[in-house]
Amino acid sequence: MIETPLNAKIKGEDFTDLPKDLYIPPDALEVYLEAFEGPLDLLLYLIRKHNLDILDIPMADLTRQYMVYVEKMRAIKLELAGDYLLMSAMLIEIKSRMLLPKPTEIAIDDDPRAELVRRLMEYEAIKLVAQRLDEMPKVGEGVSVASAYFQHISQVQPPEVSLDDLAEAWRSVLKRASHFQHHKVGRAELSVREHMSIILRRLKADNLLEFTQLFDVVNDGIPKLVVYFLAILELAREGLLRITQQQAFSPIYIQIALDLNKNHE
Amino acid sequence: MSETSNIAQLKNVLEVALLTAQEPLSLDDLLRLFVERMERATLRMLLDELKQDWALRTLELVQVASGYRFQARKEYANYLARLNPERQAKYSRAVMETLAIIAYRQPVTRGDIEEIRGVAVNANVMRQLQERDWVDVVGQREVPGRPSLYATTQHFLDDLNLKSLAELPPMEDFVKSEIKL
Amino acid sequence: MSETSNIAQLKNVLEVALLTAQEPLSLDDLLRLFVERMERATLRMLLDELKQDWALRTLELVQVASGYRFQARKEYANYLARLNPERQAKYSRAVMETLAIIAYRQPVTRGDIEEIRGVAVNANVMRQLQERDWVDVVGQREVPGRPSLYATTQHFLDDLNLKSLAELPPMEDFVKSEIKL
Repeated sequence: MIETPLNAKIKGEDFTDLPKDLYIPPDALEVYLEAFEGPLDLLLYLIRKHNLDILDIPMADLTRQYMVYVEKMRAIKLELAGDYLLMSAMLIEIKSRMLLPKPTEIAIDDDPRAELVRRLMEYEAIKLVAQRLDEMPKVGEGVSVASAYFQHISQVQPPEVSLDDLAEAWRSVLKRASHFQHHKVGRAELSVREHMSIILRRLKADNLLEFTQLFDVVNDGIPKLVVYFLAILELAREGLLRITQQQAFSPIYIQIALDLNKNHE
Repeated sequence: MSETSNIAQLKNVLEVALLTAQEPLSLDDLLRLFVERMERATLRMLLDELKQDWALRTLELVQVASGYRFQARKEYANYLARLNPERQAKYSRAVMETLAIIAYRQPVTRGDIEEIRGVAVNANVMRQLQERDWVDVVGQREVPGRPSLYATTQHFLDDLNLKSLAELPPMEDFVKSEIKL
Repeated sequence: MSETSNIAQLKNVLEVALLTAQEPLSLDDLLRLFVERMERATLRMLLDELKQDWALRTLELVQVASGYRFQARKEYANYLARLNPERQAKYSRAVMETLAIIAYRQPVTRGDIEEIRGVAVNANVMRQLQERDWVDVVGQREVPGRPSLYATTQHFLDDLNLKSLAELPPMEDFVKSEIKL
């Protein structure tokens, strides 16, 4: 098939064997060509098959061999040949550029083959890792994951409520009851209300507390002490607790307001 | 010579197959695991032993219509349910407004809430808030009937990521912005 | 008082969750199993112990990209393969090379892939990879036409038993790997 012997140099040694494997029975050709993933794949095959040095590719030989394949492809599977034809053009261009007279010292970057070599090397590296990825055990193919059965009972999670939801609800309460326009709840009032609840909780536990016990003068700052005091006054005003003192300067006691019929101020 | 030389190893093969199978495995499925011929009686005996081996563990080997499978013991169902919780739909408007009133006006009685909302408070609404541990009773108002006084809990603050009620959005701004003068 | 009082019980809950989960469970997933707060360091320690407990057993506790899972030890792969004789069809070289380019060069456009492979990328190839949830679109390159940028997914790492892309087989140099001097 191929008249011209190879004239490739492998590590300085002449390589002149005729590549016997280039002959493919015509009926097998289609299958054979489909084994190549594209022109780069075919080039790599040729380079490997003939032990060419990828860093010093004999362009004339490689191009010639490549063209043999492409001609066969054209004969059988024209639509496959598009990418391959583009590569033929590139190979011929590189070959002709190498024939041009050049300065004695050529930088490696100026080698017309540099781009082709880079692409071949990159593609080969990808080919190798693709193979390794293919061979790795995968879930469903060599890796079996534990999947014992369990009775799924659904546990209903309570709804999420955000501050915005809450503010929105309060807003709609206010909106509906126009007479609540005077309810301007500010931060100060909220802390008073919070402390009203806190004091009621403590009185629920202790029943009777000395006035001073409610204040942690050492740890609470002035604002907090004031809030406690306001909370006590507000609770008294709403009739929720009773403040008693036996006589002047004796301890002041706070207790839950008792039944109205028994103790009335 | 034989691929699986002892009982422990045979049981291991059965165990790993049953632990990783997505569906129950029939006796025929399980026999396929072994190249060498195995009597069904032998297989049954091995499965019985495997079942015993797991008797005190987290899974149990059970037989269902289509074969054998490992399944989580019942006592773990509640834990496993937490992995894939189903979120309940949002709270009703009644629940949210009641919560807002308790948060902003606490301590309040049910009567206070009804007065503000203008409608009766459904017992179910209060129950939802108390079950969530967002609201509790902090005392009684000393009026006839001694109605309970409701307030929000520490847990409510935690869930809403608040240090104190003072961090609730103040409503002053709202009133100002709504009423155009 | 506490729901899960001792280490053995905590480990049992983790074990049963991991044995029944079909997908890897992250630390966050696992923390949801417990009502009471648990430090991540504690959880890691428990997982480590659990791994030790299973060290000589049929499954191993492994960590992959999206979390922890139990999987059959390698030596059982041959047995398990007999259970499902109809093996998944192998992917074509075009699919595997495209996957390799996306894995090692991500994020890449279809144009990048075509440039490296030297041939047009068949739409079917990309579809196969996306349907397997191994590859997805992570953005667009800001050039005319705004081509999609493809990357591998966490699921790809999980399926290949990897914690991160750094664990992919190293890409070898053409010259080094092939040419023996």
